[in-house]
Amino acid sequence: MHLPVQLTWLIPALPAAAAAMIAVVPARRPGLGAGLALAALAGSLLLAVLALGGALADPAARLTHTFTWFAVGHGAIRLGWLLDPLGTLLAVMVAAVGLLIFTFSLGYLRDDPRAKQFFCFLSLFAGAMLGLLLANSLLLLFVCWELVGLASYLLIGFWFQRPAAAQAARKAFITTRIGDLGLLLGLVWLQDSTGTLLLFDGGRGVLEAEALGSLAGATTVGGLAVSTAIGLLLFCGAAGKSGQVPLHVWLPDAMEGPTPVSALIHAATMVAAGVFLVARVFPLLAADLALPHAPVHALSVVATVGAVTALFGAAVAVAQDDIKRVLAFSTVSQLGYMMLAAGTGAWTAAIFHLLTHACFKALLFLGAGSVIHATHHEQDIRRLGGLRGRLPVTGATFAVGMMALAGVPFLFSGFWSKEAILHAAHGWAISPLPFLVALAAVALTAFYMTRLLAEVFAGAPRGHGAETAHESPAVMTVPLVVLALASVGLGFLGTPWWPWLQRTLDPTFKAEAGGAGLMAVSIALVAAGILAGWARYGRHPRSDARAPDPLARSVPRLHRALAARLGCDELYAATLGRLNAALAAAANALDRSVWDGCVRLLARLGAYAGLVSRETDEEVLNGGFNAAGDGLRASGRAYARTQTGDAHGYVWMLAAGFVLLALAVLLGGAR
Amino acid sequence: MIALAAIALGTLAAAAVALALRDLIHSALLLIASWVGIAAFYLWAGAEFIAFAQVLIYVGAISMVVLFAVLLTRPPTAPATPVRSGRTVPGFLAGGAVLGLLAGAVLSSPLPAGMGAAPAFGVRELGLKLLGPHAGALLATGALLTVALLGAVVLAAGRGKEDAP
Amino acid sequence: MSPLQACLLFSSALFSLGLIAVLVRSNAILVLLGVELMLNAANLNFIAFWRYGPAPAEGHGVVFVVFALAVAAAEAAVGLALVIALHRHQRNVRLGDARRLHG
Amino acid sequence: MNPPAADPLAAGLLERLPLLARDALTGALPEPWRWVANGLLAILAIIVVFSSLFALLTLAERKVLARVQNRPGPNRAGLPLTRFRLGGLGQPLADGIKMLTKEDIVPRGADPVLHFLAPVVLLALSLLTFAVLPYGRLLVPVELEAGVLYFFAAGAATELALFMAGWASRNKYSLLAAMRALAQLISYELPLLLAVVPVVLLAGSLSTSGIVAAQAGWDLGFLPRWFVLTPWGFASFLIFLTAALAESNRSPFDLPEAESELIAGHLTEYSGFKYALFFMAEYLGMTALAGLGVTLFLGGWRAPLPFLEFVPSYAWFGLKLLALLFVFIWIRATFPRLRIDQLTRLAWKFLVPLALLNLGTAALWALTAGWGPALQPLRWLGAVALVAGPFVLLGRGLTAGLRPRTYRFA
Repeated sequence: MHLPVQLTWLIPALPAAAAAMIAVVPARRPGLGAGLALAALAGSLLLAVLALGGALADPAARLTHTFTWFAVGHGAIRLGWLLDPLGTLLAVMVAAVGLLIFTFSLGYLRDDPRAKQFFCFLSLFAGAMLGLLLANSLLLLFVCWELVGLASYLLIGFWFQRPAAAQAARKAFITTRIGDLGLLLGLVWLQDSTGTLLLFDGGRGVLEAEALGSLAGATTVGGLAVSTAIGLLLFCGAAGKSGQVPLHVWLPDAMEGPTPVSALIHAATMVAAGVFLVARVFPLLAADLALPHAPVHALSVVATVGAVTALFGAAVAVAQDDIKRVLAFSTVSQLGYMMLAAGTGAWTAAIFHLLTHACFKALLFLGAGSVIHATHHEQDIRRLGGLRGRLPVTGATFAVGMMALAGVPFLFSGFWSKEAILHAAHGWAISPLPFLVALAAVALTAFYMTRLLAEVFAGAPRGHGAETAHESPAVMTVPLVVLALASVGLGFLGTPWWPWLQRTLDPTFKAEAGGAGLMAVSIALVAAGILAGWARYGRHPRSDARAPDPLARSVPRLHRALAARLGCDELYAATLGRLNAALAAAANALDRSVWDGCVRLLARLGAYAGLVSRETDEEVLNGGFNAAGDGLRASGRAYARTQTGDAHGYVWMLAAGFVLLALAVLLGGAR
Repeated sequence: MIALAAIALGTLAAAAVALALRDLIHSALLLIASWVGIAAFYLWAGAEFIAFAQVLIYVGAISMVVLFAVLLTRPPTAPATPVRSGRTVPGFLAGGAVLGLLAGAVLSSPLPAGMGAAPAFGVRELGLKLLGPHAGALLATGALLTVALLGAVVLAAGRGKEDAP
Repeated sequence: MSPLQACLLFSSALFSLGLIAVLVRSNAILVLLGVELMLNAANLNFIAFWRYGPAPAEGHGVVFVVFALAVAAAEAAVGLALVIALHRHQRNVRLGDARRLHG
Repeated sequence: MNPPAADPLAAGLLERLPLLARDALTGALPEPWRWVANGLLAILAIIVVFSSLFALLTLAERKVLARVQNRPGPNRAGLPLTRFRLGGLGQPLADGIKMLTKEDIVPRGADPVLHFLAPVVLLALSLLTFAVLPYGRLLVPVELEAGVLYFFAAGAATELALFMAGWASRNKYSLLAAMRALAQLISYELPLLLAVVPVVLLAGSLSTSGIVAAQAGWDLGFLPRWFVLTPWGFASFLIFLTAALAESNRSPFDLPEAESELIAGHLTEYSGFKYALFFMAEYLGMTALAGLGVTLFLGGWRAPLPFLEFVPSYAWFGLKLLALLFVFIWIRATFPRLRIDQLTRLAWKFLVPLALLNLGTAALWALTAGWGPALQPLRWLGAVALVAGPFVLLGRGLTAGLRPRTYRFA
């Protein structure tokens, strides 16, 4: 039983409808809202699984359902749905991880008076994300994209009473909007040059050979192929959503939202959107590869940005003290990995890593949420510690997540997906640098994850929250266990010996042999990172919350710079912020002196004209009307004298009139 | 014809006496009697439904409202309003003139004579007419009655603060 | 004198009585009742013309009277409500005192 | 009184007994006089039968009330001048003699004409309503096409008589009672009429015998097709019963005569024969309304079971009438009197909306008349839900604000 493509709309519509319904559910029945959200998402999951079944039955066939939204002139704006392995696989992932996160939220937000709104926003988020994944039209994708942005704004700022949360929500919204501007421009350009925004339309879609050929064939400013320019614009949007340098600044701040939101945004949905977009429009990005004299290839930019982001995120994560912030920068880094993979042509590896990362990052975030919940909102790892015995389930699952993220060999999914990416980077012909950067990031990732695990779970409690911690309820731990199992199991879908996932996503995929040496190198790096982390943090856990970080003792200046996130925010404030302020001041001055002056001059002229007009009016025209008005008033006053207000008088007149009239008729009839 | 004459005389007498009486209650009751007379005329003319509706509406409903109005607006002391006023004579003159004109017109017009058989127009036919070709008018009448009811309530209820004890 | 003429004379007399009541009496309630009488006289004409008219089976007169009765009921209700409102304003129901509507 | 010839039962001797007796009396007269004599005879029969029924009803009421209150009631008066007591059967006669011989008092300042006219008009109008009731298969005194309308036209006019009584007495209690009576009668006229409208709608006739004819036949071979046995009919019947109680000023709606508040209401200044007339008119009005209820809802003169059809139809009518009258008395013995605000609230906020909704239910019932046997349960279920749902909801609204009233000025 497969889902008919005409019914694809049901998958995003269910959570969206649930959001609408929850919005009108009485606030005193939060359980009803949560139940609605869960039921709708479960329904979506079921439908998505059916759709996936249909898509896997024949991976090469793209099931599309196109419909006309509205007609303009001779053309029409057409939207559509698409069922292919890429979209449906991610839809299943989003729905499944989302369902677990919803379940977790039941426990996490049990005491929040606004839990109803939370589930409303979550449902909206999930619906928009599912729509984004299944859209066959970049326009529909863009609509859902913006809805995702809106929902993330609402969710990050869910505790808007806290200034930091409101600030973070605004920051996320504005930063991603900068990227979205590029995306919108790209879409407009694409519509202008191809006349459609449908991805696949029986040979006429933008991702099909005809359109790609024409796009790659034309050139624009600077010798860029049109496809390169459009691709880079689209990548702007992806970079904004996926937190790539330099638009990564919103992502760590987004931790101000409730932890399930962090899990949802950083694991499954929002950040995945950017990678998904790159994978989705990969043929467009890759169209310029065949051009020999292109000044720059779009994919090279993608790979470079990804490499920089991967290293940057991993380095900064080393020096963070907030448990969620460490994970946030880790996400930045891993997204960089994915972009790197996509840029080097292995978009299937990117999706593979996206899937595995979704699972173990959701696991890590939910684990962090469980820790935070258990320790009464203590997020500083310096004041945690010694939770291994107090939170056994959380600790064990967190360790699984850590190992998956660090890439502990063979058993954990992160290892296999990372391996696929390294393999692709190694084979990239244009430059060896991304590969080397990725290797460095591997070691750093292992190091900071070991540090995190050691600081939180090993040693003795260093704060009141950690001392009184107790395990979270089953509604929170069960999703952790499920996600831990998935973090282990998912990796076997894409091993080099059986690359099922890659083959399913891309029927032309060919497995290349000879990765054993590379694998040995990466295993050695992971081992080195873990050992270094253990040596620094695990063997001698710090005794006191105020004790300085071991790293800060040995390389204080580097540590300080990393802890300050390499000054990105300050840099933006000093450059862009100041530029913006200066521009605003200039605009203000321009407005006040020049434009106002013009307007005032016009006003003076108008007033003078009015003066002249009034004189004429009063002297010439009004005289005549006054006379007429006086005449009317006089006649009216005379007529009003007959209006005595005496009902009898009126009847008298009636009777008299009748008699006169009848007499006239009778006499007239007689004549 | 004899029946008609009896009905007409009774009705007219009741109405005339009612309009000449001082006591408002007696006037109202006699007017009700004249309404019953009109209903009798309808019955005589073969309009059975109209006759009963006339009784139901005028004797059953309107008379109640009239009596209520009379009781509510009765002056606290004995009524001092003179029946005869300066308008009496001209009033009768005007009424007489109208009557004369109407009677003259009726008598001088060529009207069909003779009394046909009672037409076959019973309750069923009336119902079919009302709900068939005149259904729209019926709905409009319903709306009118509702609005009139609401308007009467609003008018009679006043602003409330005057009614407070 | 044909029956129709008799009926019409009857209704004319009734109408004139109502008119005289309206003209002569000063009590608003009685004036209203006079109006009702005139309305009844009109209804009477409808029935008479229906009974002796050209197409009695069509029943136009009867249908019209049904509607006229409904309108009369509405008119009586509103009219008497007006009388009560008048009484509240000027503490009597003399129509001659109600001159606040003069032009 | 044209006997339907096709009906085989109509030819039964018992069934035709009243007609045979009438023909034996008037058969010798020539045609126009015979018609007049027949009419007079019918009027006489109605007056005699229902006057004696009234007499017995007063006794029955006292006896039943006494039974309910666990006391014997009147049981002394029997056959005059003998020692046969017959369980107090002579009480009405004694009461009648007492009433007739009492002094007739007309208060000073009263309006003598109206004071006299009021009971007469009331009794006359009450008797008028009896003209259209079908007492039996062959016993319909006046066959009118708009019989139900006639009944209500005549019934509505009784309000006038009550007003006349209250006004003419020049007694403030009487006048207050008259005003109360008018308010109550106007209020309950509406649900009463609205409860009858569904019957007219479903029967497709305004004539009483037509309505009885519409209730002919049997469901499943034994269930009579009386209107009371349908969901809307049952609801209509209950509304009709409640409104009829109020219309006839019976307890628990006897506010115009609430002796604790208004002495005896509009009857305060009446005594002797006039009082008896009032009394009689009230009971006759109640009897007529009960008769109408039997006609409209309980199948009129029809037998309740097929094999009981050999019993003459007028006997069935009489039995049902007596049963309904007993229910009236029973209700009087059971329920406490309502307050005036509760009374009007019951009418306007409960009975009228319910009756209007019930009209819709009846319309639905008529629309779904063509449904097959498979859909019948659905039809029943829908109609019952449409009747019961508003009943529960409106009833909740009716009792929601019920609490002891606080008196600010007393």
